[in-house]
Parts: sequence; C-alpha cells; structure tokens
Amino acid sequence: MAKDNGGILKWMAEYDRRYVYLALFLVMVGPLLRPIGMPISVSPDTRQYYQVLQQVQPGDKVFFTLNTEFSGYNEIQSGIIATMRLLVEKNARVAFGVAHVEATVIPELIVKAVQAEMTANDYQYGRDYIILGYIFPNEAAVAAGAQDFHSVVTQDWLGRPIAGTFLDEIDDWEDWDLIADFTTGIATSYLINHYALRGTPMIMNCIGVMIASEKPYLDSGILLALLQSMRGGAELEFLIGHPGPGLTAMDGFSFGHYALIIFILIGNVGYFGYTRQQQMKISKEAK
Amino acid sequence: MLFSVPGIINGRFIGFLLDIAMAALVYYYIKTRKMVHIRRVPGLDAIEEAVGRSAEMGKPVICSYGIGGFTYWTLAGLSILSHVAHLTAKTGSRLIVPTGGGDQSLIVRPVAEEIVKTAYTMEGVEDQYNPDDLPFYSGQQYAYIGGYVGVMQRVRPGSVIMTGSHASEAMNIAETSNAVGAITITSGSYISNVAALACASDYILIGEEAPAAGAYLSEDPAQRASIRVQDLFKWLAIAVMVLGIAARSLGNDLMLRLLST
Amino acid sequence: MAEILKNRQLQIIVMMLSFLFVFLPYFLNVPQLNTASTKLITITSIVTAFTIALAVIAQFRRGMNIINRRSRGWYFKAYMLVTLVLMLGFSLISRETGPYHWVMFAVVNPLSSVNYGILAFYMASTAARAFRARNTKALMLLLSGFVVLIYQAPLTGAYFTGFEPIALYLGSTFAMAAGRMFLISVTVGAIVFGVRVILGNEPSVLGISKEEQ
Amino acid sequence: MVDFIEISVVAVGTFLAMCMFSTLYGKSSPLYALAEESYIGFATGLTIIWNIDYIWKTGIVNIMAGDWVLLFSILLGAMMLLRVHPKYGYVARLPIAIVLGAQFGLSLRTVIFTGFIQQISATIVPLFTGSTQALLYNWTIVICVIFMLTFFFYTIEMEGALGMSAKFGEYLLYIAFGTVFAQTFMGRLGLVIGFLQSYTIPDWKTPYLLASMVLVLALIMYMDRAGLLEKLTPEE
Repeated sequence: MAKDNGGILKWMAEYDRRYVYLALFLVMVGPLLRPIGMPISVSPDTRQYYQVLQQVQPGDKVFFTLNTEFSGYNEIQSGIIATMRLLVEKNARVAFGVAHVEATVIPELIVKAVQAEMTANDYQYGRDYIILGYIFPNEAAVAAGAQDFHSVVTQDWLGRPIAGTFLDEIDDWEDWDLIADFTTGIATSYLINHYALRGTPMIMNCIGVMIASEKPYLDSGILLALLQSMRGGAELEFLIGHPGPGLTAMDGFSFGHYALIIFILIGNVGYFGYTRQQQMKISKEAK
Repeated sequence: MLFSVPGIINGRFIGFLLDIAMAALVYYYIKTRKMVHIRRVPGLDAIEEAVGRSAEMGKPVICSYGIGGFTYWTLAGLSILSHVAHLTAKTGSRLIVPTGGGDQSLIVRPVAEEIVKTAYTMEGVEDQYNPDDLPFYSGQQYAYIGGYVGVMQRVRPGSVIMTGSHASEAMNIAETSNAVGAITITSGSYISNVAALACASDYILIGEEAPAAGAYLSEDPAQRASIRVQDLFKWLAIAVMVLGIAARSLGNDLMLRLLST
Repeated sequence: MAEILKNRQLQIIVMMLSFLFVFLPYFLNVPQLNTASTKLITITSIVTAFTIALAVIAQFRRGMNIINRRSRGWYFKAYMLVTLVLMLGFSLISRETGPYHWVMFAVVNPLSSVNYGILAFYMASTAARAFRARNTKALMLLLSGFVVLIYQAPLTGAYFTGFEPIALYLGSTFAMAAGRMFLISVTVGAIVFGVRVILGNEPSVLGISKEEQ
Repeated sequence: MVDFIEISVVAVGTFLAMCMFSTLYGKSSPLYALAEESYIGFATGLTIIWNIDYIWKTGIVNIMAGDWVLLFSILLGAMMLLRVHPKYGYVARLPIAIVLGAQFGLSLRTVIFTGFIQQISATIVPLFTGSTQALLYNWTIVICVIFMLTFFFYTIEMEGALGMSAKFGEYLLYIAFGTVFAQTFMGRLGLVIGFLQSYTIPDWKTPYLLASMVLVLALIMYMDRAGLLEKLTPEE
C-alpha cells in the first residue's frame, strides 16, 4: 500500500470488491426507508402492452401463467399486479396456471393485492377466476394442454374438480382469448411454441435477464407485447394511474444504477491513472 | 401463402420441408463418415495457454461442463473437458471437475468420469487419476454453486475453464474465479449470460464457438457433420434474407409468402 | 424379457416411432392421428414427472453417505433430510394455511429471492472491474452499456430525454438482432442434435455406456 | 394488528436471507450452509409434492374416470424409477426412449417455425420505404443479423471478405452485449429491490430486516476472528 505507488488512483484501480457490495446495499435500502418519488418516462413497448390489455372484452378467457420462482416474482410483481388489476376492471375471466413449484402460492398474493377491485366487480371463484396450480411440469404437459385441455387439467390446485367452472368452455388453444405470461424463462418457449405459434394471442412480462432473448419473438409478431422487468411494471402502474410496488421501488432502482455508474467511472479513472501507467512502465523496462 | 400441398396443413409445409432436409443432410454425413474440416477457434489456444500457466505456477485447474442433461451444450462441454484432461495429464496439474447442479446432470456424471479416466489412461498416468477430484455437488443448482465456489476459495486454482450448459450460476463462478486470481475461460449458451460473462471472464467462447471447439477436438464424424449442417443452414438463412430484402425493397413479397407456406 | 429390454436396436426403433407419432400429426391433416398423438404426449408428461424421484433418490443417498461417514458438518445434511420429510408431512395437513404456508413464506420465499438476488452484486462488481476502455471491443461494451444504464435509471431517464431514443434504439436493434442471431443458431443446433439422437447416433443420451455399443 | 405468525415469518425470513447474503463476505460459513440446506430440503420436498400432485391429477384421476390408456404412463413411470437400480437399470431404457422421442418430436415440429422461419421473415424488411426512424431501425437490424451470423461459421476458414465481415460482426456483438448487460443488471437489481421491499413495507417489518443484517454480519465477523468459520462449515 505504498503511497508513492499511486495512492488514490491505485485504490481506484484495485479496491476490494466488497466495497461495491456494501455501497450497492446501502443505496438500495436507503430510499426504501425514505421514498423520494421520482417521475418516470413510459417506453413504447409498455404502451403497446397497455394497448393490448385495453382491448380485452368482458368475459374474455385469460390464461394467467406464472412461470417464475419467488425471486422472479419479486422483480415483476408490479407488472403482474397491474395486469391483474386491469383484467379485473375489464371483467375478464382469469385462470392461473404455474410452471414452477414455488409459484403455487403466488396466485394467492395476487388475489390479495387486487381484492378491492375483485369485490367491487363481484368476482367469484370458479365463475370468474380459478387457480389451477402446477400444471406445466414439462413441455409435454404444455403441449398436451394446448391440444386437449381437460386431458391434462382435471382439478384446481386444492383438488376440487374444475367441471362446472368457466373452464368448461376451454377445449384447446383456440379457446383462450389471451395468454398473459409472467416469466423468468421457465417453460416460456413451450407456451410460445404450443400456443402462440398456433395463433393464441399472447403477451409477456419477463425479467430483465430475458429481455434480449424474448425480444425477437416480439419483433417477429409471435408475441403481441412485452413488458420488461420491474421498470416496465412501474411504467404500467403509471399508465393505469394506480401506484404500486413498482413505482415505490423506482428510487432504489435509480440509485442502484447510479452506484454502478459511479463505480464504472472510478474503475476507468483508476485504469487510466494507474493500471495503464504501470503496464506502460513494465513494457518500457522490458525494452 | 404461395400454394397449398394436399394432405399437409396450410402454413406448415416449409417448416416440414426444412426439418426433413436437415435430417437428410445429417443422415448423409453420418452414413458417409466424412471428416468435415472445422476451423480452430481461438478459444482453444486460450485454454491451452491457461492450463500451461497453471502448470508453471503449480496450481490446479478447475474444469466444468455444465449442469444440464445431455444437450448440445453439455456435449460440447464434455469434449472440451476431455481436451483439458489430456492437457493436465501431460503437464501434471491437478484437475478438479465439479459435477451435479441439476436433476438431469445425474446421468451425465458417469460419462464425465469415464472421459477424465480415459484421458489419464491414454497419457499413461492412470495412477494420477483421482475419482475424488470429480466431486458431486448435489442435484440442486444453489448447492452446486456453494460447492463450486467453496472449492475455488480453498484450492486457489490457476485457471477455471467453465463451458457447457451453465445457467445463471455462471456469474457467481466467474466472479469468484476472478477474485481468487484464476485465469477465467467461460462459454455461455444464452445471450444475457454471454453478455455478462463477456465482461466477467478473461476469455469467452461466444455461443456456438463452444460446440464448434468441441467438434474440432472430437474425432466423431457425426459431431463434425452437425456443425457443417448448421453452417449450411446459416448460409441458407442469409441467402433467404438477402433475396427477400432485395425483393421486398423493390415491392415484391414473394419470399415472405413462400416462407409462410 | 431382459434381452428384449436391453436391445439397443429396439430402443432406437421405439424412440423413432414415438418421435414420428408426435412429429407427423402436427403437419398432416388427419384429425384421428392428432387425438392419438395427444394421448401419447399426455403419457409422456406424466412419465417425465416421475423422473423427479430419481433426483430425490440421489439427494437422499448423498445425504446418507455424508451422515454415515460423519464428515465435518454432517448434521447440516441430517437437517436437510429432516426438512425434506417435514415438508412432505406439512403438505398433507393443508396447503392453504398452517406450517406448509409458513415455510413457503418464511423459508422458501426469502432464500429463493436472495439466491438470484446475489447476482446483482456480482454483476455490479463485474461491471466495476470490466467496464474499462482497454480496447475497441471493451469501449463499445462500455459506451452502449453506459447509455442504457443512464436511461434505465428512472430519474435521468425522465430528465435527460436525450438518452431515451438512443437506449431504445440500442435495445430494439443491436440487442434484438443479437438475440435473433442466437435464436437462429441455437434452433438449428438443437434440431441437428435432435436428429442425431433420433438416428441413434448419441447412445449416451439413452443411458447406454460406451462398452455396450 | 400484526400477529405472532406474521412476525415469525418476517424474523425467520430476514435472518435466513441475510445468512445467504453472507456468501458475499467471501468465505464459506456455517450460516450460509444453514440457509443453503434449508432451501435444498424444503424446496426438494416442494418439488416432490407438486410432481406427485401432477401425476395424481392428470394420471390417476383420469384413469379412475375410465381413461385406461393412461395406465401405461404409471407403468412406464415405475419402469423409469428403476434407472438407479444397479442391476435392473436397463428396464428404464424403454420409457426413456419413448420420452425422448416425444420430446424431440415436440421441439422439432415447432422451433423450426418460431426460431428459424419466423425470425427470417421478420428480418425481411423494406430498406427504402418508411419513416426515417423505421429506416434507421431496419437497416441496423438487417446489418446486425447478417454480419453477426457470419461470425458463427466454422467449417470454413475466416479469411478475406468473410474474415472482415466476421470481425465487424464481432464488434456489433459487443455493442449488443453492453446493452444486454445493462438490461440484465436492471433485472437483478429489480430482484433485490423487490425482495428488500417485501421486508420494508409495511413499516413494522423494517427493524427485523436491519436487525438480521447487523446480527449476521456480527456473527460472521466474530466467527472469522475466532477462526470458527473453517471449523463449523461442512465439507462439500
């Protein structure tokens, strides 16, 4: 740690990465404790997603698929809840299906979050919405369900028969009016391949990691709309005028980004001010 | 749509045709057992250099092939593992191969053991093969990360070569590997992973480079043939795009209609 | 019987038939075939669900091994096996409330979240270390990453509107094109690999070792 | 009113979560092992429960309703389980063959459309008509897709025009990687914030989060000083 060896510049080039962890933690927790409230701009992709949801008609049958772990739910819950809120306002009928065992309790959280709207619109279990549980354990299950729904799904998540619910109107892929997929990448390509490819309208809200992988499906028209990560969810909340977890998180979101940007800048100053000088010195000495 | 074929569902003919064409090509190459020429990807030099440097420093090498089942990525990872095992057997470095990580990985593990053992036997140092250096870190991704990271922190490897079917755990591994000062060579199988690894690694085999490297190292004509067939289809894709764009720019949508036939 | 089940040729023929039975009805205009094919797909989905047991058996074996050997920290493995069995028991009581519900929210939820959340920290330290303009490639990475990061932070995204069109442009063209290129090449690779398996060229996938070939 | 169960969920949850975060300290620790093994145990249990649930609802219920063909699925599933048996492992080969065949059938019949044909169709865009913005987007996409693809040819040497095109494609790829990296970071960041948010809203949860944070950090540092980390951490 000799001072003459570069001092602050050396630190900037080679500091312990645990400082990054600590700083990131602090800037994220801070704003959550004292929210500031910042404005947000809405991207065209989110507008497109909103437009598709606007076209939902009363009584439409919507397949609400949660292909996510708890971790993914934390990221996209704002989009999930805002979408559900819109669907309830439009009086659509919603069936929840999940592709990850951890997601089996998530529908319960969603229903709790939009309880007020559901009561206002007189939503009843079985008639207006139903929770199907773990119905997509593998690709074959998704494919079979697309071709003959009732051959795969016989009961809801707690073992009550689905006969007599609005699912009686579902035979195969053609009968769904919309698939709203919330995903970390699990089973998503199965839904695309066996439903959307055949022509079922499908929209998606994916985590940030999957944006680049899913965007080609949006661009080629297989997906009608793609809501992106937590930011997309916050934008949607902004559009429907009902702030939720997404918008409150945006402060920490901004600061997390700035922390990273500052670290990148520090790293570059350190690199040009110290590392590079050292390298040049070494190569000069070698000559 | 351009035309309809009796007996075949409208809009699905071209896909059917392409599938059949691909199968026929693969079959043809396998039958003729021709050794297709594959170029050497630069990543292989990086691997060889890394293993050499580890030997100079007297440090072990860690090499993993992924956590998936038998997919196209895992096979590539296994081919590279075989190459690395030959190199470490020659240079006398210790080779550690973390295994497990997924439900499907259970069936791959015996094959990996076989590969490392064969490599050591072929180099005439069978006595140096130690089955305990292929630790099994359970069939769960998170436990696998814990084990992998733990072994890196303890043995301080000279290089970490991580190819094959790795998923999000790749970032934990690459960052820890870098923190313990190892030369980090990775490959990623989907784009966000590749982008993150491109930053985190000293050298990265981007996407298809890993299977191509595997096929280059492999003596199996079928593996090489599949790289050739893939190349042919990529050429086809480019040709169709260029023709289609040219036609569309002149106001003709023949190609688009053909593709939707 | 054993000889028949061991027969490699038979196995490949069965696989091919199963393949064609799923593959062809998608293209051919024969509704009856479609119904039968759906049945096979349903059967496949159930059989695949069984395979999870294999992983659990392996998990149990490894845990028992460690416990029997009394390796350092063996009690953690014993604890793991106990929690596994407990979870099964809890689910029999109720899945809506009770201990099952408690475990889902007190244990599974936070641990699953942190498990992937840690990656944010790794990505940050990677960026801090790797986003340095060392050469042309790194400079391109840095510039495009930088613009998108600034846009993504809602505060700057809303006030410095100049970044927005550039970031959206980068996302819908470069990133999308790279995604498409990956998709095309992975699709072709997967199909070719599938064909190789179906033709019986990859026996290890079927669980046949090298000596038996 | 907040009841005891809710408090216990938050207290245990934050503590275990912080134990898992402790891996960022850079050393393996018994606290991390506790979190890890808890997750493995409960999550594996969960996986078993729901897969049995699926087999029950899709298989047994349908069989009891008279769909006898599905009996095959139970039989084949049972055969599959023998895979781990040292002597009768070969019995599993038949179900594996059927499952693999069907799986490849499902993927080959669809990905050729979604991953190949439709992606090519979507790249066939007009290059001379449309708004300025559309033209800029179209030209960039076409150039990117084509040049990036040339980077991925392996059965010919990269020389001359092809080599230059591949080199250019590689630069384009790195621009894309920068963007994708930023998007990925956004995703992971959102994940952590979403997680932290679930322990800061409503307000009464925050003290538990902060207390767990301090407690775990103190424990780890104490154990590190006392040399207990190595002693108490299980072997892998």
